[in-house]
Amino acid sequence: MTNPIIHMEGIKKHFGNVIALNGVTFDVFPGECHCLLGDNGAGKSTFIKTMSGVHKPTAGTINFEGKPLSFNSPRDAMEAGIATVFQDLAMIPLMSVTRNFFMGREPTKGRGILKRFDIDAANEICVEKMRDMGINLRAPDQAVGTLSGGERQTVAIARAVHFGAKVLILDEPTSALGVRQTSNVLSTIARVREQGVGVVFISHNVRHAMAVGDRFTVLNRGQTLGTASKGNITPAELQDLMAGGQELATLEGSLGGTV
Amino acid sequence: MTNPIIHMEGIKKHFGNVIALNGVTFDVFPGECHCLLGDNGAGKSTFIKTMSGVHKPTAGTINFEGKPLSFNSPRDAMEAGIATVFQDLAMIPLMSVTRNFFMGREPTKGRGILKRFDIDAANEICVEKMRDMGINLRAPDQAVGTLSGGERQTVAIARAVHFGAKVLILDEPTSALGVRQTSNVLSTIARVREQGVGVVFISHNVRHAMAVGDRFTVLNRGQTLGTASKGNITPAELQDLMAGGQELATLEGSLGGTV
Amino acid sequence: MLAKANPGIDERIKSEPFMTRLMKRPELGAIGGVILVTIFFMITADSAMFTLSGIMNFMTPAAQLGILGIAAAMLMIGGEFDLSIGSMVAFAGMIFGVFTVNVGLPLIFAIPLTLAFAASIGAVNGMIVIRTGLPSFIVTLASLFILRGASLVGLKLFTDGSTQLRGVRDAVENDFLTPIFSGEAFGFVFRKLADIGVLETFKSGLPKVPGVPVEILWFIAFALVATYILLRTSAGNWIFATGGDSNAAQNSGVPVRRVKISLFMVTAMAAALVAIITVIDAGSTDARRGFMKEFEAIITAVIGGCLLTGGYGSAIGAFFGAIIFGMVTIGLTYTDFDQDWFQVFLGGMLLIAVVFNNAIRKRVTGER
Amino acid sequence: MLAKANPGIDERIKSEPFMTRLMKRPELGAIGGVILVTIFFMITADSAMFTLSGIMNFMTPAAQLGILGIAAAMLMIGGEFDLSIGSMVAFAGMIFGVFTVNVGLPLIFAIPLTLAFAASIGAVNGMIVIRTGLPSFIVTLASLFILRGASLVGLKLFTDGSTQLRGVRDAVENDFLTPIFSGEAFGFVFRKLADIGVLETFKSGLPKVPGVPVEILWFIAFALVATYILLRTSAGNWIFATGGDSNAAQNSGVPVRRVKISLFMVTAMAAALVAIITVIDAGSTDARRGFMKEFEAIITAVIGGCLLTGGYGSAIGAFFGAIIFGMVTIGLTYTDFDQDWFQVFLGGMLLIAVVFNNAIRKRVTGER
Amino acid sequence: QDIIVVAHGQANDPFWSVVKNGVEKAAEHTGVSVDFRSPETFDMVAMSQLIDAAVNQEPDGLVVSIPDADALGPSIERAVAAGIPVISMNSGSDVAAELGALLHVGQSEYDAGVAAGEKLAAMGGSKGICVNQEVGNVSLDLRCQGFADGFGQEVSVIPTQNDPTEVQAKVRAALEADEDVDTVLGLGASLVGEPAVAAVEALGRNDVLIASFDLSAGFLEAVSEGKASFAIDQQQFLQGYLPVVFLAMNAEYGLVPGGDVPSGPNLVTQDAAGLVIELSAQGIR
Ligand SMILES: Nc1ncnc2c1ncn2[C@@H]1O[C@H](COP(=O)(O)OP(=O)(O)OP(=O)(O)O)[C@@H](O)[C@H]1O
Ligand SMILES: Nc1ncnc2c1ncn2[C@@H]1O[C@H](COP(=O)(O)OP(=O)(O)OP(=O)(O)O)[C@@H](O)[C@H]1O
Ligand SMILES: [Mg+2]
Ligand SMILES: [Mg+2]
Repeated sequence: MTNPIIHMEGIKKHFGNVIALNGVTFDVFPGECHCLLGDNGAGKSTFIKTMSGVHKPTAGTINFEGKPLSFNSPRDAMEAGIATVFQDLAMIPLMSVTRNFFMGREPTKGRGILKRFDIDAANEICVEKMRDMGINLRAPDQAVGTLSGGERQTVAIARAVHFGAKVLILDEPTSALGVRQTSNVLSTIARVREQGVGVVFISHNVRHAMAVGDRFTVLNRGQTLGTASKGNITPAELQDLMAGGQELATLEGSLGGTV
Repeated sequence: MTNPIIHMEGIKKHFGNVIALNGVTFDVFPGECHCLLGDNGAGKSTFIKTMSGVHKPTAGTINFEGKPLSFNSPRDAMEAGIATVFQDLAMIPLMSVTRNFFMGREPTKGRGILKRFDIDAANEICVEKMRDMGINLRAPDQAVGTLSGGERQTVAIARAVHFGAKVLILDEPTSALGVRQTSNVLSTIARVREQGVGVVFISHNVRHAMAVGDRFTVLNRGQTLGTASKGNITPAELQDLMAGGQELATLEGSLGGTV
Repeated sequence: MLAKANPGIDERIKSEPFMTRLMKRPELGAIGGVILVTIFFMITADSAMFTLSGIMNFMTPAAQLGILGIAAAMLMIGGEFDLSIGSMVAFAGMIFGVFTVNVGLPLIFAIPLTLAFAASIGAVNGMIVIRTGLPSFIVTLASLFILRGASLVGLKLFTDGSTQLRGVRDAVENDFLTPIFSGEAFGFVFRKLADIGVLETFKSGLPKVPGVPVEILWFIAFALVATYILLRTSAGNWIFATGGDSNAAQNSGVPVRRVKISLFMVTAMAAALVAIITVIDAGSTDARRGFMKEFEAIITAVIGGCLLTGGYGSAIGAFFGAIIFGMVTIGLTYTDFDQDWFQVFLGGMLLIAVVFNNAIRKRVTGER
Repeated sequence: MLAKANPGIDERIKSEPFMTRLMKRPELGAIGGVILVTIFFMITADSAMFTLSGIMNFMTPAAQLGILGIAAAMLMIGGEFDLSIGSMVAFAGMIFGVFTVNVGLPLIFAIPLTLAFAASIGAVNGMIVIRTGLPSFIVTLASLFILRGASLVGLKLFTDGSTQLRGVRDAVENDFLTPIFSGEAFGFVFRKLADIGVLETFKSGLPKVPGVPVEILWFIAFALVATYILLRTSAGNWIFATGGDSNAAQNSGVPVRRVKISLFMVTAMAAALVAIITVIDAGSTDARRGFMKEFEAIITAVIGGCLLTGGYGSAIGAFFGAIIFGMVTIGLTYTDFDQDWFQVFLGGMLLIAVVFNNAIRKRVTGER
Repeated sequence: QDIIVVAHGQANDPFWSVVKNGVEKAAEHTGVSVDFRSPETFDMVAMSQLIDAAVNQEPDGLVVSIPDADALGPSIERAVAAGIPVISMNSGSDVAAELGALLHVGQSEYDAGVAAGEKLAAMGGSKGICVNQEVGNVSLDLRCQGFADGFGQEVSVIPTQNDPTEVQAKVRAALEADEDVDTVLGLGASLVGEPAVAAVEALGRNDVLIASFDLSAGFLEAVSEGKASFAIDQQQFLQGYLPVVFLAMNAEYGLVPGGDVPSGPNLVTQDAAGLVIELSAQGIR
């Protein structure tokens, strides 16, 4: 295997007196999909936020392409080629779909003081990328705030895929998606992975994780429970780990093996 | 069968020039779980918002316990015994978990001008109900804005279950939940249904729907595709309907039958 | 049951000293500013400032401002502004003057009527905000102008052309309610203390400080009641919810409209209370009363930690905010600084006090 | 490719008349108010108001206010306030007066220096807001006091004790840049038109309107540039994003700090521009220049449809907002209403104009 | 006939409301129609625009106050150029003729300040404060300057806002901070004079001289009771009344007085105060 794109070692993160991460080690190689799994509140979102420059870790080191690096802002991380779909999506409800899509990285035309936002091109790209994900936008200038939950999530994913040059981080990207959109997203992950992009995929759905993941790291209460490669672990084992080893409530109807 | 608690007939809803619902008919009986399924943007959230008094339908009638009724505000609907988990959760990030839990329906002690919010009792109930759902709160006075996505969703569900007297509406309640929490929510649905509460359950997960649903109504582009009872439909058929009859992207890895 | 509510120790929580926990409360942040400002004036100002009489002297305007500021803070927590507070002071003062002087009503009728009048105007403000969906900023701005203009027109009407209405003190002098709304309270205590030599006296033997100005008591009482309402009642929960996200609050069953209208009414009544107190004290009212007070009230609330976007803040914060503001405005007169620099100092001190509050709060709560 | 961007007809969209689509734009809502106010004054005011010279007369204050209002609108869209705009007008005026009169610099140096000075103060405001995380309301409030005080102190210093600095007109009279910043433009056109009898003249034969006051041209130019920036450039997108949710914007890679600081600088420079124009026009400056202008600028932006919470609004809206405000304040003097009622009318007209804007917008966009 | 008055003080300012009452009385007496206008705050730029607006209406006469000749000059000259007769009042006596005004009715603020200062010095004042409720308003600044010059002893300016409670607290603070201060001059009777009297009373000092510009019934009562020394009256009713009458005469018969009319200063002391109270309460003095 080549060297990891990102290697994070012993990451700790405290919020005031709350300990959200207590020493997590994690890496992503190019062309692999590394799944980050764990119970609610395990610290997954906090962890990927330190990876994408939103939080500064309280302790621990980050190596990006072999060099120690500390991102001062998400913009730095983005410029290094890391694109993220945050769990809260990081969208501005009052702005149009296109403007959200290109927020921070607008395509321009003209030059000098006439350099301007190329709205037409942007609209076109945006509609197209959304259609690729299975959403037919009524109009690219619709405000994001009036989109349905799944439509909104799709915008965030399409945006990240469009800009994710080296690493693509997806925090529960399929949570609000319909079946069609979900399968599109999963196949998109498979596609970008083949192009050599490293993917970090967070999910609570064991089936989704097993479908696209190459390695699986499970967090529990701010700490790593361990990492397993595909084939070394069964869905049922993985599910047990994700639930923190605790018993699942039994259902009179049958949920089959995996939730 | 008894009479439906809510019967909605020919509901239309327009936003300016956007047609979100174009004549939807739907009912819920006491003690049943009626699943509302459909693609992203199909109009599910819009529909249940007209049911819970947030939107006024552009056209159509609502019968509640046999009488035509029109809710002027969500408070009216709540007082009639309808509790809702909205897709956006309707939480105030800056307020504590307990205050969010009881927002609008605070337990009080004392009387006259000394009637006051009984914080201690509220904290206790809140921590307990959250634990029932599988979340151990650090402290009930933590701000909801600092909770993880799944923790936050659990607050909304626990709240609705606590106050849902006759009808419980859940708009994608398990989208951000871990496996343990999900199975708790599903078993909770099964439990309240047995107590005679009518449940409206929206999900994109066919397995979850099949596990607790008694009837399934599928929406597509603002219209009803039809209603089926449990046993009359296979998961694969249901999934096809939910995707709007369109092809699913194929994955090189295997997603098995159902996403 | 109790064991359940305190589910033992969670390894994911660091223990936290008591002081830290205390300082996290938004209402206590503003105390830092008060202490800082006090130290500053201890060093620079004439010692007269911190004698009993000096303290009463800067607390009186602080109290009047604070009553408005606490109301403004509650309204801001509820997500709205009221720019008509200052004009309302003038308008309610005019109404009150007319009731007492021109109509000759006793206070027992004049005061409730004035408050009711003010409350109804507040309700109209609130109703317009809710009906039209316009920002309260612009709606109450219109009220600012309208009430200010109406005070002028009204005063001229009721005084045959003057902008000052006089004779209120004479009209209410013997009313049994007057001592509650004007002058000093606890006078007998202070006389007693002066007799036994604890308090400084004039040559006549009367104490230099005849008592606690009633507005200070109103101020403290209002701060306590407002804090109680905000933190300990359902109404308080609704106010925070409404300001935090009125849509989410509405969807969770909070009667958002009722909350907002009530808050506008409370704000208007607070303005009317200040009007009543100052009009009885001064014995007169004029068309310029309360000028710019809406602005100062909002400043007070913001110094006290309220967010302009709503949903966050405290009444106790506004309480200390008013004291900071009062101390800085009056305090500089006690110093030797060239008074031309007054506004520079006022701005500088405000900034330092607020930055200091904030720094303390950040230090103790950790980064966000 | 084009077919893809317009994916044919969607059965879930009703067709929408062109007018409706037009009216949905926030910038066009404010036009409704302008039309309403115009009709009102057509009926009630002296016919002189809508002669050419009458229009120039109310457009001049509208333009000065509008330059501030557009800057304030941009800043509000970016999620911040600047309460020091008015004081900045006084302070920049003082600086400019000192440069031209005391130092004797020609405008080619004095103007850039004044603008740079203002911009650096704006940058300091922005930096404090970002560093401390305090609301800009309180930070710029401190600047309001500090700059206002500094203007007073500075004026006294540079004029040996007066609060008025005079002689600017004499100092810049012959400067080649003066016509760009003061007086009327296109004078020759107007003289021509007067000669051929198209324009009314005074008895002396000079046209009643000697040209278009330059501030009106600056106003229009600034509105166009601001609109272009907001709607057609990356910077504009960043401004909306920053104001809409600065956290989300930051996480999406928008350089939020840079955007905010730039906006504070633009606002300060707009205030300096107004200061330069009015100081050259008036020939003097004093310590009360620009008093309350921060307030009026925010009003202008809000009338024009900006949200106080940020992320929504337009420069063209503020443009019309300024015209509404200018028309109402000056227009009332053309009517027969008693001056005592002025404020009542001002408030009433503002409310009606804004309610009307809003009603139109709601009608055409359907309920939210 | 139409006459327009443009003043720099607002209609709700007690001082200017008396001017406005004078204007209205004159309108009533002469039968002309008069409009009184003023900017929202002390704002020279806005005021010059109001004058321009008035000129556009081509009235038969224009009355203006001129607190800043530089800023208002061009607008006034434009009025004169348009053939509108202009009379200035209140402030601007030194520049009125230059700008083309027919005459000036008023008092020099500076001279009034000097008169007050001299009188207070003569009454035994040794260290004074000048309480200014609107710092930066040039005419008020001039009053303080005149006071300082006429008083001849140390004078410091206390800036305050428009709130009687605050003024009272500040006067009290100034007196407490420096026991040597024995003279208080207020620049407005109801806003500063009355609270100053209350502050001195609360301190129990009877050696403090209090005087104030302009009149208010409350302050006059204090003067007549001996709690305050005097009020400086510039009889501003006349500043509103006379120019309107003059312009009406001018429009009808072409009659106009040959020179400036001084309307003050007139010091109202203890013996005169009682007589003035009623008139003051009616907004005439
Ligand atoms: N700003 C903050 N202040 C205090 N506590 C925080 C903050 N952010 C997160 N936490 C806490 O840290 C823990 C980890 O949160 P995080 O969002 O990383 O969980 P997660 O693994 O993403 O969970 P989920 O699957 O529910 O999204 C949670 O218990 C949360 O309450
Ligand atoms: N306020 C609004 N204004 C305009 N269009 C709206 C508004 N609210 C919803 N819509 C549109 O109506 C359609 C239905 O939205 P809705 O939220 O009901 O979908 P949904 O079925 O809940 O989808 P999801 O599964 O993604 O949550 C969407 O296409 C959305 O864009
Ligand atoms: Mg998460
Ligand atoms: Mg939905």
